[in-house]
Amino acid sequence: MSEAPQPGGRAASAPIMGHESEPTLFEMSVPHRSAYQLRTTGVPATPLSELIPSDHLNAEVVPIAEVSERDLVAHFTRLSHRQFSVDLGMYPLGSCTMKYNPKFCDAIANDLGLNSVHPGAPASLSQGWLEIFVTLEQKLCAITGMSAATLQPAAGAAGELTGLLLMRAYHEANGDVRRRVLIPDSAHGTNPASVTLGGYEVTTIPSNDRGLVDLEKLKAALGPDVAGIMLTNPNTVGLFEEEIIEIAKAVHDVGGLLYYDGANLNAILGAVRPGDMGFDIVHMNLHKTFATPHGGGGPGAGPVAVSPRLVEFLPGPRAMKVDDGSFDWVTPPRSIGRVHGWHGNAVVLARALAYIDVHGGDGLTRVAQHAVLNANWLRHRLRDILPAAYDRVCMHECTLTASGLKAKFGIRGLDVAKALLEEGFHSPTVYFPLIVDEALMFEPTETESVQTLESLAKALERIVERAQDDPESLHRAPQSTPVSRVDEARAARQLLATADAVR
Amino acid sequence: MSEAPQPGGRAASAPIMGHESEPTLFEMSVPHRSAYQLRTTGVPATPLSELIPSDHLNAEVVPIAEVSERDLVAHFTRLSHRQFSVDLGMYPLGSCTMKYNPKFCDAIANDLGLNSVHPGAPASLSQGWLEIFVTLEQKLCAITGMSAATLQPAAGAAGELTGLLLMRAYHEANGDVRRRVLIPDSAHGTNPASVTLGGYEVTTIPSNDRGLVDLEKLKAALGPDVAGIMLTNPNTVGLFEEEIIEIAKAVHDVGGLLYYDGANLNAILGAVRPGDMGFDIVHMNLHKTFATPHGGGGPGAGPVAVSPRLVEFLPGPRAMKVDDGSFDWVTPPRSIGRVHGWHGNAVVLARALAYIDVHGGDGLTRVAQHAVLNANWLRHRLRDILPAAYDRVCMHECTLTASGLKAKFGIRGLDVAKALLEEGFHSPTVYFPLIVDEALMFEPTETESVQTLESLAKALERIVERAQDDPESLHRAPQSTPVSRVDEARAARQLLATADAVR
Amino acid sequence: MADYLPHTDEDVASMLEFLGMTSLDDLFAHIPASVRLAQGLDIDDGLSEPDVAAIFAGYTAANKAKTTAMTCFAGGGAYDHEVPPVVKALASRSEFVTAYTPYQPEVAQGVLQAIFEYQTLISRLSGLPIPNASLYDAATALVEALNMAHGATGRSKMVISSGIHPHWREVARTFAKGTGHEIVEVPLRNGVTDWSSVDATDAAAIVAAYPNYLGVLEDLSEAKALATTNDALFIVGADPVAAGVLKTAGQWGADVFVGEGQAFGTPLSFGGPYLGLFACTEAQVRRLPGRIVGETVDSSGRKAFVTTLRAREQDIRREKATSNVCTNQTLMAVTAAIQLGWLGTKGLREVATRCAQGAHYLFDEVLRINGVEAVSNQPFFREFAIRLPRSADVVISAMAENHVLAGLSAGAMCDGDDPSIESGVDRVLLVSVTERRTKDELDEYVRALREALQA
Amino acid sequence: MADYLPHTDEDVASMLEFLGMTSLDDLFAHIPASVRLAQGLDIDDGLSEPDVAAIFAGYTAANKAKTTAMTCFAGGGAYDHEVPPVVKALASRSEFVTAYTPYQPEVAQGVLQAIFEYQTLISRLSGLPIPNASLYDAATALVEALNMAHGATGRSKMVISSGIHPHWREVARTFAKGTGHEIVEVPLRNGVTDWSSVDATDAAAIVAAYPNYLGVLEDLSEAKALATTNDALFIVGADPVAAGVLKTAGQWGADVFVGEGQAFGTPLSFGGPYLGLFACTEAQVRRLPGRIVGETVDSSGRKAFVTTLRAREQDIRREKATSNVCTNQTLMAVTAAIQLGWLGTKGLREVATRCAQGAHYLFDEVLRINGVEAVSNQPFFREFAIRLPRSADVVISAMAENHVLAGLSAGAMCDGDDPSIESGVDRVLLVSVTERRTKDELDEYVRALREALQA
Ligand SMILES: Cc1ncc(COP(=O)(O)O)c(C=O)c1O
Ligand SMILES: Cc1ncc(COP(=O)(O)O)c(C=O)c1O
Repeated sequence: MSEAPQPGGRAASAPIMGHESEPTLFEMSVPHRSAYQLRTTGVPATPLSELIPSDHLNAEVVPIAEVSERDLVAHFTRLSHRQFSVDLGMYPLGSCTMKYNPKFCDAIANDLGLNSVHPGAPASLSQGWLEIFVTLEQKLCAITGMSAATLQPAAGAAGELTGLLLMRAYHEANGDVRRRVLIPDSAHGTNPASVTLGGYEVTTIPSNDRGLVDLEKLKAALGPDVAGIMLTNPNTVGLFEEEIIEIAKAVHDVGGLLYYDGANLNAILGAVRPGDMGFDIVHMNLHKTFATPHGGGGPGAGPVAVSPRLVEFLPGPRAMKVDDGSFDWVTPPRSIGRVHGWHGNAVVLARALAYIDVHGGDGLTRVAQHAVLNANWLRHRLRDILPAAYDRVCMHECTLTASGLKAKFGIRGLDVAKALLEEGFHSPTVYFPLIVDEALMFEPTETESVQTLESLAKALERIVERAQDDPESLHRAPQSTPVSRVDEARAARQLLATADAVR
Repeated sequence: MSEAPQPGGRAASAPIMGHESEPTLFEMSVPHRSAYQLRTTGVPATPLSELIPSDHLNAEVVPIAEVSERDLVAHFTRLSHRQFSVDLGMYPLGSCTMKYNPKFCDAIANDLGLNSVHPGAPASLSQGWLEIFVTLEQKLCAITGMSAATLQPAAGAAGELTGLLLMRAYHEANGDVRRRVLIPDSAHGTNPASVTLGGYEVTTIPSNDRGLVDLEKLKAALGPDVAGIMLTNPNTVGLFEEEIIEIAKAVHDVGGLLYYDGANLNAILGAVRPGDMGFDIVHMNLHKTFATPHGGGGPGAGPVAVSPRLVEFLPGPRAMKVDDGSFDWVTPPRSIGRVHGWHGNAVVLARALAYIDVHGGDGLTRVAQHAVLNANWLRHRLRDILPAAYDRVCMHECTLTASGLKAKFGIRGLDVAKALLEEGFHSPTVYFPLIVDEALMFEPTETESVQTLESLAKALERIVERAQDDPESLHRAPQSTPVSRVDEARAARQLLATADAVR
Repeated sequence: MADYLPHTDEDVASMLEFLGMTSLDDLFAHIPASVRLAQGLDIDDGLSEPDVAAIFAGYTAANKAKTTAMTCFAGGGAYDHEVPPVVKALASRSEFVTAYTPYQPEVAQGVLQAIFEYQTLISRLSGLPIPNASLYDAATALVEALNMAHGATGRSKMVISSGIHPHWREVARTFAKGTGHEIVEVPLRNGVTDWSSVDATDAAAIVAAYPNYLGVLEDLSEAKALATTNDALFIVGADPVAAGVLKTAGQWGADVFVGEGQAFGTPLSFGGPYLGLFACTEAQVRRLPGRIVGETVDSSGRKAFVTTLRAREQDIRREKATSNVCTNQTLMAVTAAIQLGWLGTKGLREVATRCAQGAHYLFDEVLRINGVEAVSNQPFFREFAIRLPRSADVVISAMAENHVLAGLSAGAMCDGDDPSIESGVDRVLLVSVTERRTKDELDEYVRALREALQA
Repeated sequence: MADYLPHTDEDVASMLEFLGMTSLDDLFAHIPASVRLAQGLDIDDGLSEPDVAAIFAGYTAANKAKTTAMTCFAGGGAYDHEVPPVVKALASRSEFVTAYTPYQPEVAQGVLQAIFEYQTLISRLSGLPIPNASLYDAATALVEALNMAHGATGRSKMVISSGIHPHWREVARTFAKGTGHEIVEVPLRNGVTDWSSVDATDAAAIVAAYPNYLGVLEDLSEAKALATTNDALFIVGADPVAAGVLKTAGQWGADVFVGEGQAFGTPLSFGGPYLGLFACTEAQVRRLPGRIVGETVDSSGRKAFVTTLRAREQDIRREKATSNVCTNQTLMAVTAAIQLGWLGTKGLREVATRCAQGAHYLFDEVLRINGVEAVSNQPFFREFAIRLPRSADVVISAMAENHVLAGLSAGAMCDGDDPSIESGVDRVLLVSVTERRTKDELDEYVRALREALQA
């Protein structure tokens, strides 16, 4: 049925009808066609040439795309039909906490009383926003066991770097120069990358055979030049660092600080708080734990909460309740300065507060309990076909391994992941963490029902049967998707990053 | 990959992933699961048994469905991926005017300032709504050349019946009893059905070989017992009744009235007005001409506009501007009474007004011009593979015939329609009007680009090639859709209208 | 110039050339010149969307009764229920909104299955096995039911309790002019239908309301008996929310159920689009008005849904069709399925219960105000009628000053006297309470009413 | 108790049983008791959605500056542009909103193609061939550009015009503490960067703004020359809307373009989520921060899109990655592609032109008020700075009484003195005009300003 992409296009590109590629906006474009409508302003339409010197004006017209509103709608609606999403089905992507995001929070985000406020409006004219910030900060501190927080970081990685700069400011304030930050080998890539940008060197701590930080090796790596350690607990394998108290003591003993990577916070809400474990700095991924939909890659928010000794260094300005009971912007005395152009991803912050308010302390505790219950149920349900890398009680996610399938049938974790797409489920996280061979990391989250988990398990059983009966078909999977396996090597070999790149 | 429907379900039911059936809400239901959240009211929670006598209380619990919000969202999102729509692609369904509906009109419809008003609120508290009604009525009259209108009918058919009751009231007021209403054999089914409900007998007027009302046969059918005639012009074949003036005169000469079925109004906006053609009563399908999305079958709105002599009979109450400049409800002196429980499909009416305001008189005229241009371009483009039933200039739609394909390859219009689904286009209207053999009625509407029309033409060319090379494949079409041809006979043989029907 | 037309001038020129024409007018050349519109439409030129939005801002500002500005106690078949963001989000999916009637089931399973689920829910709430895919609204659904009764009995006498909403009865009278049905309206005494006062011989239908429009819960046994003895169809117009806790139409012995489905996810919308609910017994299936979706299989045996029993419908049966309905209210039916899915078994019961609790609390409170009396001493569900010492219209206007929409004036609804109300119709106020009303709002109502009566 | 958890008590019990456990606590038993949270979270119990909505209604009421209540003349990288319903409807499609980063391209072609289209548009607007898939915001995009310059040159001296938004400069200073970069801020004279005042030897980057944050259009040739002679990277922070009519960063010779993309379909949102724009030359592609989508084919040769050059990124390169960014602002990038598709070639020019026309009209009018003077006599685009006879903060508060958000106070933005403003920073007001402002609104601004200055 295929033919050259047509300007105007056809729904054949939507999977409901077939599997053709959708033309790009530019292929659909026709000179002089337009969709925009602007209000009548009555402002004198003085020619630009009379307002701006010609040496600033662009001699050429920058081509955008020229499509009708109808074609614009058809194009993006068809593209949306070529996209999997949480709203379509289970998305058990480990470490990403792809829970269902309440539509109620969307309604909050779309409220003009919030999202039509200019960020430069004085505090007196944006009291509602400042109160949201102050309230959220207080609740995030209650959840993490910290005493204050900055809401500016736009994502987890931004939070990490902010945290490392706080670490640096703290040590420098003590006239104390330190060189290294410790990171377990199971850590997420943003951790080491942030360490470098924070001006520190990475020392990698190996995991032990239980998938946890090797305490002895950790102690061996410690010294007066260690600024701190970055950990996530539960760690990226989904296991709780049971020796956390010893780890904290050891790091603190050499004057180092503990940084908590909050990507896995969903596992411990109401059960244990980073502050109580001895952490000094905590970032949270609001887009994971507190239900901001991931938007195909963002936006998120990565607030950073700290223990008392770090509060004075927090980025500024911070929204605070002042004496007269109103809210105002205050910059901490020894602030490291702004880490965002304005106040952070404000609307994401408002969503998170709404989510926290609906759940309350009791609901958040249930969130963690059910998330952990689901992960363990799935781990146990799958034990015979996809064993866990470390077979014991896990937290909110379980890291399974396809190494057996690889050995027996030459089926790799990637093949299982792709075949799962045909079964109507998104793939788990594959090949992460790096310490597990053929890792398949499943994070069901608390919003999936046991019936859906059972359905996932059945799908995996069918895939394992295929591994025995017809391994070839798995290497070819997926076939029922809008496109089959894509040629990643070719994409990297000849970069075509725009429609204008020479082909 | 198929398995018994799972409560919880899987995205495999969404065409993006495959072609499995989606479980019903009831198959997904699990006892005690719930999604609803209600506000805290503080109202005393007196047991129902103390408020309402037990003989009124239902001893049994009526089962609805018990699903989580997450499963509710996944279910209906997956269902939406099993549904074609205008927003996905071209929908050239003749007689239905499936044009693109501006999202701006959705925004109007969703405005709480309009849709949160109770219909029983006094006029003094709903002046905005009354002004919308008065303004819309005036503009619809300007478009149709009539002097007043009722906005109550909820759809075209309701408008037809309302119009016939007006016809009846008019004749009765003249102490004049009439029995018959004339209808061309090409008329839409709602016309004769409405005539019966209006208490009249149908006399069918055959079309001539030009696809138009046979004037001589019409005259022969006329008599003093004829209450009137129902016509749509252009007619359902998409052709303009060129002898309309003679027809009008002949009907008026016997004291009959002319009813205009406005389903095809899109063709003549700004070009010719029913009033100027001699029509006395006009219904409009706002959901066709004035861009209310069809909602999978409704809602619509079918206002009825009339000439001066019928105004006093219009349904009441009508919104009117009164002396003090405010708006109030007024019931015409000899009103036939209400035809809707409240004021009609108010929000649909507001959409239509917004659509008319954006286009204006100039824009509406272009709408008709481009709709007619598109239909003629398509007719001409396809002439070699699917000839027009009547090969001359058509209006907003063209009726083609697959009789040639049937004769040569045994391919029926239905086969072509189904194959078109695989090509990413919705089917045209098939087997209507009844007077054309193997009718394929295409109405492109003005919002489709010529590139999309060309793309449709290419798809039809491919289908005609298949008719020659592999006719069997066409009888099996469509295959790439969520389901293939459905067994309609079986559905009718054993009616399963609910999930509870015994299977 | 603002519009949504894709064609550029170049497109138009080349398309005309393809047709061998030189101007767009050529396309209309075959229309008799004498009827052509010479000077164009007498409507202003188009405005841009933001300009039109500004005009509409004026309309919305003038709608003082919007619930964002007033607390709503008006009912009468239109209720201010909670519609959560999740229901709005799902019901506004453009695949549901911009699809046509599911004529091609292969690409319409989404709408078809949603309707099938809706039908199942309406069947359960009505207690009757054969639902349809929706009608315009409750009033027109009643008319279809009367037509069904005529078809079933061959008779034309329709005996209707005046407990049926006055507007529905008026609509029935309007359409009776075409069908020639005789509409007999049975008076209420103390808010209850006085069936003894009518002669039901040769009746095609006995029509009762549950609850009736004054809110009263009548015992329908007598009406059912009347239907049985005269072998007329028993038609019950019921509040579908009541079905969450009260007896269903089917349990009362109804042959046909009609009702207003607005309560299930559709905003007040100034009266439309709403949702006409309809369900009947197996015996009447061939006379069912409008569309019905049935389950079947596709050519490869997969479960599939399709509109069925099409032979009843206007496009096939033409003048002999069971009804003329074509476009219905599918989107509202889909919305109802979503809203009911959100409420679930427990939520619907909870909503119904809270409506009753709020209404009874308010009823007790307002009766404490002197001069205010109950129109009926009979049991009620979510709505009640009170007689005031002064005109209901005046009281409504006065209470509006306090941002309370006090209810509906019976006088305005019936315009003038009506067999449903023995006397002083203009002083009768219909008050309705939903699950959204807080105790503070109810207490404020009482305060505002007191004030309005003192003034 | 309100939440979104599906499990019933029965589910939980049977799942625990399957695990051989008796309580949910057993799942946490391996956590050292000494750190377990004994008494639960110190946060109130959950409320229902409508209850929380009521709390938020209080917040929105307290936001006096919302554009629904005030006319917005504030800019500084955040603009009140038209966002039509069609863009909102498409950008809120749940497939775009609830998808994760496109790690599985076979089921992520929707987001991938939308990003590819976004990248194409940013490349055209920047005049540079290599865009990325978005960064957090303009300020952090600038930091990534500085890091790229360090990588490209091995040097650490960053020479930045103080025409760059004060917040962006502050963010650059913050992150420089980690990277050890030396930030040299070049003062403005009469609103124009005084490049002659700095020593740019050993500079890794020369950073210029176009227009600068005071609205002034500087001739960037001198900055470009400075970059060339010191073979530093030339980084231009530009207003992407300006690119609709003015020279692009590429045309000025930039190696890197950074900018704020909020103007393309994202509401003011109190500052976030916004959209960090980034594009560079081919020479820098291996140092590109963040994700980039490339076109390729699938196993059956169909066109397909995929994230590529992954070897630069943190998950693979870890401590040697070009950046630590992972989650970015994809949804805003998709929104920008939709908004730009709606504007089209002509619409973007029209918006840019109208902004300039409105700004120049208002500029001329306010200068008529005595005591009001221009901070610079140089050409400007859509925004300008004026010096008032009294405190800008006071004037902003006064004009707010007339529902006008007068602009941004330079004093507040820079908090205190800044090399961008020679004197009286606290009396400097930055005023911005978009295509949404009508002449009446501009005239009302002038009236309100006069009043504020008289008072
Ligand atoms: C363990 C871990 N740490 C850090 C991050 C980075 O967070 P973000 O993507 O919000 O920058 C992630 C995100 O995937 C993560 O899983
Ligand atoms: C020619 C014609 N007349 C009447 C109607 C009936 O209009 P409605 O479906 O709005 O009742 C239609 C709708 O398809 C039609 O095409």
